[in-house]
Amino acid sequence: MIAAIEPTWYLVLASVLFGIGAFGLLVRRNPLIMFMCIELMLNAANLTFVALAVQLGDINGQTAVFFVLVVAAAEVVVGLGIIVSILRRSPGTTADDLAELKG
Amino acid sequence: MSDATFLEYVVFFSAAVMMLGGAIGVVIFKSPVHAALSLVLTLFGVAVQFVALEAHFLAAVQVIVYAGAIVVLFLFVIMLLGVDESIDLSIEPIPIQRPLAAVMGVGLIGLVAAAVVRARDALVINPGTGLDVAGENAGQDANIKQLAENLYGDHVFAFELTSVLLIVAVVGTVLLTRKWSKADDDSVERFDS
Amino acid sequence: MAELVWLIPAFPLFGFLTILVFGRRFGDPFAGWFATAMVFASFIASVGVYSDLLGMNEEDREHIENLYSWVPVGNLQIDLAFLVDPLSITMCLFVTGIGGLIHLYSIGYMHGDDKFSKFFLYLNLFIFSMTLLVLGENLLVTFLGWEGVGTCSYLLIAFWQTRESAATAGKKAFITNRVGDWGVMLAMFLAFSTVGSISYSVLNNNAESGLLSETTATGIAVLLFVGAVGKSAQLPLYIWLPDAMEGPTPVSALIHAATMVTAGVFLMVRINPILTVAADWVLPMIAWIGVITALFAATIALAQTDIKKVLAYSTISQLGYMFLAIGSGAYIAAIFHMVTHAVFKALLFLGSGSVIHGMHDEQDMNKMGKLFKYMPITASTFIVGWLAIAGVPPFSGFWSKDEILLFALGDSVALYVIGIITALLTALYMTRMVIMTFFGEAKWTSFANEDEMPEVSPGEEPVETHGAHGEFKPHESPIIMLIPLVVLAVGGLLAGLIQLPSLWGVPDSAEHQLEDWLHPDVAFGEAEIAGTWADDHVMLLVIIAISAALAGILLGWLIYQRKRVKAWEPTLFANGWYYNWAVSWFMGNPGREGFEDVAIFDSKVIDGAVNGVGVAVREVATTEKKTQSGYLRQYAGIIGIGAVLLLGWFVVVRGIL
Amino acid sequence: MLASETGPIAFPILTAIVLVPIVGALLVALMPKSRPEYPKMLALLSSVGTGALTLWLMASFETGDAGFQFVSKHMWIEPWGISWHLGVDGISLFLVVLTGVLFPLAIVGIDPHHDGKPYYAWLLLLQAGVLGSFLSLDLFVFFIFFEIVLVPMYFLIGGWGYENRVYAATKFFLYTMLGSAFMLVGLIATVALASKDLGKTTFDLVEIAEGANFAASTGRWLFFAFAIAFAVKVPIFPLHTWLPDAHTQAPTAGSVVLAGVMLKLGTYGFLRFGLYLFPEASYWSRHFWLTLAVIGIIYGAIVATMQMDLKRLVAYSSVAHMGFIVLGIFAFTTQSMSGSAIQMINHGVSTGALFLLVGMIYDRRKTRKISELTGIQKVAPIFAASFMIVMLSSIGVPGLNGFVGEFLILIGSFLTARWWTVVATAGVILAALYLLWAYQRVFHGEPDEENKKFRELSLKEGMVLLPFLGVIVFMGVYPKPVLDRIEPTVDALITHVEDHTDYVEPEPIVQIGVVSEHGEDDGEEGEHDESEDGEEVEHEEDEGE
Repeated sequence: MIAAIEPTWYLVLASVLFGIGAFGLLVRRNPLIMFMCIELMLNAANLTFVALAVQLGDINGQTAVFFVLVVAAAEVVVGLGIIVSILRRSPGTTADDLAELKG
Repeated sequence: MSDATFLEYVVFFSAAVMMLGGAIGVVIFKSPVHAALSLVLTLFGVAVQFVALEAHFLAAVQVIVYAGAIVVLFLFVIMLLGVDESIDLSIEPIPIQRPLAAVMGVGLIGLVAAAVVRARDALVINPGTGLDVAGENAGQDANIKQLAENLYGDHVFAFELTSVLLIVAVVGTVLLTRKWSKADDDSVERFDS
Repeated sequence: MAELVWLIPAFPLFGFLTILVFGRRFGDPFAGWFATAMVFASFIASVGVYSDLLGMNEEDREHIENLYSWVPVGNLQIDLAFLVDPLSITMCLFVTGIGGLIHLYSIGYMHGDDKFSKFFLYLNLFIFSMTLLVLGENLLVTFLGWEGVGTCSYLLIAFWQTRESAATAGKKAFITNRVGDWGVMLAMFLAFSTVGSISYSVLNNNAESGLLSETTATGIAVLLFVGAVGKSAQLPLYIWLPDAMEGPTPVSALIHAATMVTAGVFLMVRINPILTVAADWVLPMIAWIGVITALFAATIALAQTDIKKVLAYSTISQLGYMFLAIGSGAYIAAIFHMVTHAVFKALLFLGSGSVIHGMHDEQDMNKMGKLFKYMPITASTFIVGWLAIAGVPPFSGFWSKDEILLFALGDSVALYVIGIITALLTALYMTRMVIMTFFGEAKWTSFANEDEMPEVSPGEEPVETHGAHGEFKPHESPIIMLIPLVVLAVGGLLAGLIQLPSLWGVPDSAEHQLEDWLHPDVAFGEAEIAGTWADDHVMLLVIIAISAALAGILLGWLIYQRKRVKAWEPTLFANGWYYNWAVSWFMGNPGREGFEDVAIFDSKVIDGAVNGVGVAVREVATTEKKTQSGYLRQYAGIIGIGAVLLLGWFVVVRGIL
Repeated sequence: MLASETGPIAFPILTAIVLVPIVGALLVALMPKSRPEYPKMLALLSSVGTGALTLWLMASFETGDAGFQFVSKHMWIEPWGISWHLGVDGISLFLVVLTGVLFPLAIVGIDPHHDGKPYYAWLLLLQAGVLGSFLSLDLFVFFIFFEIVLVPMYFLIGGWGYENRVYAATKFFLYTMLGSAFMLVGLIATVALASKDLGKTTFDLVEIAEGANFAASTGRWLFFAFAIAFAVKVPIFPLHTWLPDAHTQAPTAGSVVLAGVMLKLGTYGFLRFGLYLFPEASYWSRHFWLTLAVIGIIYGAIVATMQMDLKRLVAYSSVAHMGFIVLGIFAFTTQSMSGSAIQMINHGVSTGALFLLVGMIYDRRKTRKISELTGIQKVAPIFAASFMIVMLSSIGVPGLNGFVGEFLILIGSFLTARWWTVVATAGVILAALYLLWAYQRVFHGEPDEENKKFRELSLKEGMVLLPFLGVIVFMGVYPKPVLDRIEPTVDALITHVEDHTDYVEPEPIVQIGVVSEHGEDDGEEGEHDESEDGEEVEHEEDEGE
């Protein structure tokens, strides 16, 4: 018997975390911080996975979190690489400055 | 399903406060370093919730990978490029972006929360019966074993693919961030133009 | 022999093809001789068929010669077939006979032209088409010839194509004729849709046996008459014929006087049973259009100064007589006048050609005069033609015109009176022409140098060239041009013999030869004249006709030779009642503007709509493109709002989850 | 129009006809760039081969058989019932032959201004597409070929055209694509709805046409979906404005092919996929089409009169002529539809030749403006004579091919659509007006300095024009062999329409009178034929000089 706290609590908590992350993604211009906001949203998702894995008694939920972790790591690596090469070219670039990529 | 003990509530809420406080910090701190540190706070909060949910392995990985590796990576990059605090947060160049973001954030939270609360009864099925939990009829590492079996059994192919993904990511990043020689630079210039 | 009728068109076709291939090698004058030989061979074939028919009983004188199935679809079965009967053979005889003479004449007339062989190429094609026209067993074969002669007419009018006026005249002739062709085509369609055939024998038999309803007959008759009006240059479609004089003179003689323009008359005679069955306003309409055209054209001819224009209007006027005859039910008289007119009008045209030739391409009668002295043979033959057309007995024109007027009186007094007035005018303008050309004072010496003959040869080289210009004397034409003149003059004198009226002094066996010959063809439609007031007073009518002719001649003599009476030539007449001008103005101004408006409508409205759609798409895209700002955060925001709306839809509106 | 499964010969000739140009196009595309003369030879070889096959097809075609012959049917995509189904009948036979013959002439007659290799490859692919469209008896296969045609034409106009080529090519492509989009929807709907009646999904034209029974309202919607595609292709007023641009800007070979065969895809489509699939809807909407056709005849002629550009003039004359064909189709009589079928060929020959001649004028003078040309007849009489013959054929002078078709169309239409025909016949007057006026301005008169240098027809050009002139005269003088092959199919098609509607073809009753006998006098017939053939041959010799 685990998790006496109702899963609803976890889910609401995760949604709040996700909302904050999404809001941050939209308002911050520093690409690094936008990345961090994405991490927040990923964590919110992870929390739901784990909470529901317990609730539904399915280990696959936890496995999914594992994969999310791996993909997040890869994503951060590549993303930071891109950011590094952009910022090295022109320091102080914001996400809005990248609008020129639309061509 | 037994009712939650007081201690459990304490753990849940303090972890929740950690998480949300950290998250808000990420959004509002001007300095990326402060934001990264706030992120660590959130990640620890999540790890605590994992522990509370008996997902010990994931909690450990959360701390090691996220807090240990990813955030450190962020900090490396920040240090590498210098702490940039030049962006003025009070200015928003894109019109109606902030109200839009607020509406979206509130809308998401409100609607998801509403949906979750409404679906509350449907969720309470049979909690935890499918999961091996430490202490009752198994060893301390029951969760890890079960996860491992699942990972290397059902999802072994996807698991192998993640290794490929990681290698590709590493190699790609190395290529991306490499300093190009003069001749190569020309070719890059050509693509740019 | 009747089954060899295909030889009649085959000879000129062979001539056409041979000249097409070897024309340039034949050269001048052999190509002309060859073409002439082909037409005379065709004439001989016609004579052969004619004698064959003569040897048969009257009721057997009809033979259908099927060559092959031409347009067979379903129950529309059209053969390339020839109808041999007295009418078609009569036509063949005079078409090939006069055609041959004009070919012969052309050898002399066209001598030295650098398109000599091409001229005979077209002439042979014309004779081929004309024989197809008259021999056709059904409307379509006739139409084949009908369009063929129209095309040849176009080619020959525009023969000297470097002249702007010639090219325009050719085009005008073709297009005006096409208006008539519209009627002929619709007549064919109507015939097929009601009778199921466009063969003359079927149509005429139906009409004769009363199976053809009056409405249908009226429709077919009127539509074919529209075609006839175009081809035979009647009001209101006559305007092409005066312009057609831009062609070489032999062409005017052959096509625009003797043969092609009579095709409309021929067609009317060919379908006379249908005309008879048609509503009772059809024939009077034809008669009135004919007689008004006759009078109208005669007035115009009074004031023309171009020698060929006078003859052109005279042709229109005489064709009007033929339609008057048809409208009065006098089909035989129509054919009779067609034959005599073909002879004397060909004679007049060839004579005028000889004059023009002798005057070094001068056509203006104001610059002629006293030519009798210089070209006696031309002048003598021309005088025969003059007397014939003026209606002086015993020349041929008298007999045929008199016969028409007799029937016209049988029909209506008004027609007769206008006919007589026209006869008087005819005599008058022809006298004027003869005097201005051959008698009076010589007005040409002052125009003898090259500078003052401008309008005829605007190009660098003279188009009709036969030697140097400069000081010249009018001269008689070469013998090869005179032979046809003499032959035709004899014809103009004697052609009346084929249809002498029952008058005092005429032997019975010589009376009404043509009528007896053509009787099977026109028996159904021919008006009955015997017993009417007109028939009883033939002698009186003859006297009236003769006095009209003589009065005209006398008047002309007084005006132009003795100058006793002042010439009355109002500009209204000289300009053809401004009809041609009005049509040209209409076509050139409102007509052309209308066409232009349609073209502008096409490019602006219809194509504009198409391009408008393209422009609209581009406009919308340009506007919408701005939403693609490139701001990552904006995109994310829009995605987020989308997600919220979607969630809202499910949670709030649908209430599920 | 039932498919007869066995042809007189076992060799899959239709498949070969479609495949030879495709293979030719591939081989041309694979040619090395270093040998610029090879592509032309190869293209010529391939197109002559195709032409020979089509002539063989014509020779072995069985006269009097209304159904599809030489049928070749192989299942291709089983679950959807799509099969490689080819067949030829009286309506398509001569279109196939025309396509087979026109292309080699276009390849011989006109050299591209640059880049021969892709030019020939596209041309061959175009030929394959057109042939495939005419031969397909499967809706899906037909649609593929119908669409394939656009691609090479787009590149031919855009790549080898004149000053405004990109605009014209884009307009052409988008306009016809728009129509095809409707057809694709209609086609899929047809198959889906027909599968209820047939109990299986099939794209087979014959099975659907014979088996399916659409409700009137459904059938009309489907018919109009098809009809829009065909109406754009024909083109029927007011969907015609792509044509003048495409014609004017296309290279000469493109114009020849466009006018010669591609426009016929539209009218052929109406016959094969409009009337055959949806007889009820076709008959129901006939007045609509008749009216548009007549407007097109008059309107096209009027607009043609006012054109300053020779090619645009000929293009608008096509609008008028195609109007006649549509008139004939929707008059639903044996004569009018046979007339339409034969007029498709005649228009292809006449207008193809006209475009060829205009192309030659452009090559010599580098202008198509009527006002800049004058007096050409004086310097180039043979050229002018050839133009004259072709022009007279286009005007519809009897004895030449243009007349036979127009006459049959009009006489047939008069039975069922009297007043439309009366107006349409007036179009004949206008045809003379615009062509003769243009002829006068271009050929008559005294040549100026520029035009004095106009080169006379060369031997090669003469040899290319010869077949055109030969056909023009032959079809005008002796159209019977062609009509005999067309008529049974047309009859069957009308019977098909009669079966599905309350329409009864009006039969003019032949009343009493001497009905001339047919098929006799063989000896004379033969003799006359020879003389007519002779006319043709001698024409040719003259032109060749």
